[in-house]
Amino acid sequence: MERRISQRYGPFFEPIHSLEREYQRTRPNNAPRSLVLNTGTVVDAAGSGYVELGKTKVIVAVQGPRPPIRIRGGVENTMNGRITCEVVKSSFCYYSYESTRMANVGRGVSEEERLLSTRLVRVFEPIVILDKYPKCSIDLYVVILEDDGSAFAAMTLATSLALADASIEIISVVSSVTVAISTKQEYLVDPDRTESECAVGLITVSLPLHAAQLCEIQHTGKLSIQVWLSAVQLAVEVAQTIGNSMCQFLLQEMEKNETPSLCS
Amino acid sequence: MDKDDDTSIFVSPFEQEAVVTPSIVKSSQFVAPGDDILSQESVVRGHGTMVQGTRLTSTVAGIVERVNKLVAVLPIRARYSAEVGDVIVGRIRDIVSRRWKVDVNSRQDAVLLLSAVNLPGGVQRRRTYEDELKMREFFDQDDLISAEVQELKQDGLIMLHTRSLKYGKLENGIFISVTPQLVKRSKKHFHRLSCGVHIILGDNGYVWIYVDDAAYGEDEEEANFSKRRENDKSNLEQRLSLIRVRNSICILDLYFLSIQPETIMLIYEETIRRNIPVQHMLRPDIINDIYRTVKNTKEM
Amino acid sequence: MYAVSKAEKAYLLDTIETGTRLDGRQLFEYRPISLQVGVLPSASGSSRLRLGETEVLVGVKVEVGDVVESSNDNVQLLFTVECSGSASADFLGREAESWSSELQNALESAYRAANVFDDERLSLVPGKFCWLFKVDILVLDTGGNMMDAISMATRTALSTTLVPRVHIVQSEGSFELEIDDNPDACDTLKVEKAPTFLTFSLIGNHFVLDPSIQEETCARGKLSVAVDANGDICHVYSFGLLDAVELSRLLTIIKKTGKVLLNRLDECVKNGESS
Amino acid sequence: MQHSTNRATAMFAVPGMELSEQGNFSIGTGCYCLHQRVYASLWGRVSFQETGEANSLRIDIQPRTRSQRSTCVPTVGDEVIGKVLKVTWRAVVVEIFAIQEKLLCYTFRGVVRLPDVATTSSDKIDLHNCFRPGDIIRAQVVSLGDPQAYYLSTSRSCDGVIYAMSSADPNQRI
Repeated sequence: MERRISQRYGPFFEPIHSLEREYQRTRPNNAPRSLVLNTGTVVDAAGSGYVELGKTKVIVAVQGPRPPIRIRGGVENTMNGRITCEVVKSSFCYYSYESTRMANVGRGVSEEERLLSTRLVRVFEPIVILDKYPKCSIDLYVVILEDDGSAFAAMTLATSLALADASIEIISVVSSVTVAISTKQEYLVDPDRTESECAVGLITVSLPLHAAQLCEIQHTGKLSIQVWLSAVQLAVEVAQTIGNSMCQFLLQEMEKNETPSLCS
Repeated sequence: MDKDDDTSIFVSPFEQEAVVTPSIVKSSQFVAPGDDILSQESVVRGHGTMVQGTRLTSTVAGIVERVNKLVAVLPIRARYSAEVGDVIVGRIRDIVSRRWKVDVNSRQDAVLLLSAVNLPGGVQRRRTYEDELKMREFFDQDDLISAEVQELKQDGLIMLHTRSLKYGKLENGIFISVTPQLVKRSKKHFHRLSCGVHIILGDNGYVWIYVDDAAYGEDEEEANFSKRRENDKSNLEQRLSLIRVRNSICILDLYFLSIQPETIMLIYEETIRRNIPVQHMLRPDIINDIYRTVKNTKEM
Repeated sequence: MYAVSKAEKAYLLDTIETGTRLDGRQLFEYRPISLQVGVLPSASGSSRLRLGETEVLVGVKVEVGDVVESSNDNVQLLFTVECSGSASADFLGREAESWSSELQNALESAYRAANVFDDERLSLVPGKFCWLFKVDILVLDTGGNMMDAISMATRTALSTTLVPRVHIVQSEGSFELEIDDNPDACDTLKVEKAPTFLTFSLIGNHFVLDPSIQEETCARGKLSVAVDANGDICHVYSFGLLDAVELSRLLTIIKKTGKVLLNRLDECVKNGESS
Repeated sequence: MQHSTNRATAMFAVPGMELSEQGNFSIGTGCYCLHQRVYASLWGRVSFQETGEANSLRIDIQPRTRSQRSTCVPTVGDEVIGKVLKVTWRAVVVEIFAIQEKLLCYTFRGVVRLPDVATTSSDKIDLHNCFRPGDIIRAQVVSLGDPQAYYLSTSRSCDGVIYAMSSADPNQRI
């Protein structure tokens, strides 16, 4: 990895194929990177979650349910609850030359951030039981501290944790995973940045844990239907294991917290 | 799935005919904006006209109408302009204290006061504070209602009322919006077509196509509602004829033909006669065909 | 925002339950499509497409541009989606931006994945000059399902695009491009590989193809898939809770319908040009 | 889900976890019912309470409270405590900061309108004599109101001003 960093400095990108030749995946194809979960990281927010997927680090804070703060000019007279989202990529979230080109330095909301926030809202709109929060808005603030691939999956996981932490009623925690299909037709679970860039196909699947349903699928790249379906299948399986470990984490947190009070 | 290079769908025949209208205007003629209407002495300027020096010119594209000395131009395609007594179909846009704001396809939203609605059960009493809290239960946002224009205020504000059993919330049907000028003002707006489908032709160009609840001979009781819905579900035939009526009205609107129960049924029966399935009714080639035959059989 | 009352929504759901839609269509049926090509004389290729009430206008401008960032592509595609404020009140202010960036992003990703212009004839000076196709998309009217309308219109506009023949003159290490003097000496683009989108709305428990704006408002989810003529998937985006088992069934439908749709589009353009 | 099967009587729940088959259970806070099964919708402790009827238990989830403040939202019928912000002739604007003794993370805007102040002779009351900005009042939510504010009522006998800054005020309890 160190070599990669030094090599990627410079006025030009190196061609992707040479990158791929040097790159070696150090873990099994179907294993996600080490997962670090935490809740309650942001004290001021109603709830917050922090997720590390390898080097990808995402922090999500939930504010609300609260009366909507009118940012938009038009008065919206809806009685329904709603979710808003703001995604910010930190200016240091890429560790290479790209940071100057792609990261959002002194600009407004970039195109990518806007797309990520619409996607995140769409994932959680059917998940949050909005009927219980009429007239309120639930605001998600996402900061991508470091993006080493699979940032959206990490965002989804962190938002699930944050919503659970904020005691907002949701029908299930949402798990998410990205699967890349390499040029050699290998399925790489939870790819890092290099793998995502070299991949011929990149699928992100988000799913709730309580039923055999999917919240969101995003796929880029050209694949045949059979390959695509089996990749989705794999993604669903991995996402379920990640989701289960997330549940385990939440239960353990709970036990840790509750034990003293039980004794007294 | 159908593709057609035919551009006729973009240009309705009416517009083509309009081109050949001479710009020297005789009585009851089509005028374009800026056309001279007439230079007779002592006329009263009406809507859609303007005095430029000594000439009277039109400000809209439409048909000249004269009532004694009053000269007005009725625009062919415009927003709805209300008159007292009109029956309209409207959509609740907003609820503010003691009144609903209703979208009636007009220049501004109409107003329906809480005191201008029938209370459930038909009791006559002063509207209480509790009624005000329950306004959303009567008509919620986005709900469709039928109502009558009660009053026009000085500034053009339309006041509605639903103080009759035939007006109120619309359920169990399809909504479609057409050019308001195509709906003639008439005594009757609630029609039962010969195919068993009911329609409300709102003067504002909003049309509601529905199955009449009363046709089942039942009271408006909540218990029956679910049962009736079950019945409807199985009644695919009825749904299809509702859709056929909807598509017939679409065709009439597309060709700028007057929308009346007779004309709707003309199209309706023509499509039945030709065995055109409902889903093909809006195909450009078929629309054209139907239009030609219908036009031949009856000058509309 | 398009408004639908609760009663209307209930009726729509019930009707879809019986396998018909409110305009009489079957669940997997497109609305009538009318297509015009060559509507913009100053563009290199253009099309205007009407899908039900949705109407889009697409113009393609061909330019020669410098290669950026050592890519080996012969062609660079630049999509701009403009949602006209007259089409819908949703297109005012920030909403318009998120709409257009979403549509733009999906198109870009699908065309990149499909590798549409992998054509030897389009080669200029590799690593130095490349073709720049600027695709400007204007949404004139929204009647639901903009994605499909836009992708179909884009494909037809590109298929009618004329690319001038260019001679490359090499002199002392630098390249010069000379456009053929004969203005008729143009190549048409090959767009066999270009994908088209097929969009489903999830209403109740049913998927419906090519949703109208009313259906979109009542929907609780969406599935948008870009397929090419071979039936390969180039882009997928879905949201809303959907059953995992439905996916494979839908994909076979998508594959079949996509093929038919693309054939019809090609036919249509061919016939349109001959007449 | 593997985790859900053997945890029908789990102490703690995670959103989406299956709690039990719907049978003799009734749904309390923090759970919902889907396809005849009861699922959790909050992260917290599960409690089973007897409802009094035979063989019937009510499932509740006590949300895990990290801070002192809760993220509830007012619903119709809730008893709320708020601070008077503004008094006009027709209504009192209140900032709700607690629901049923629970402090809230976020304050909500509420309005006590003239007819809701007292059950009797509401048209004779001068609101300025009853409320002052800064007073703390207890009230009941009667309606979700308009998009700007919840509608509150102080007509019950236990409602009204419960704390006022200045003793000189005629703190009439309505």
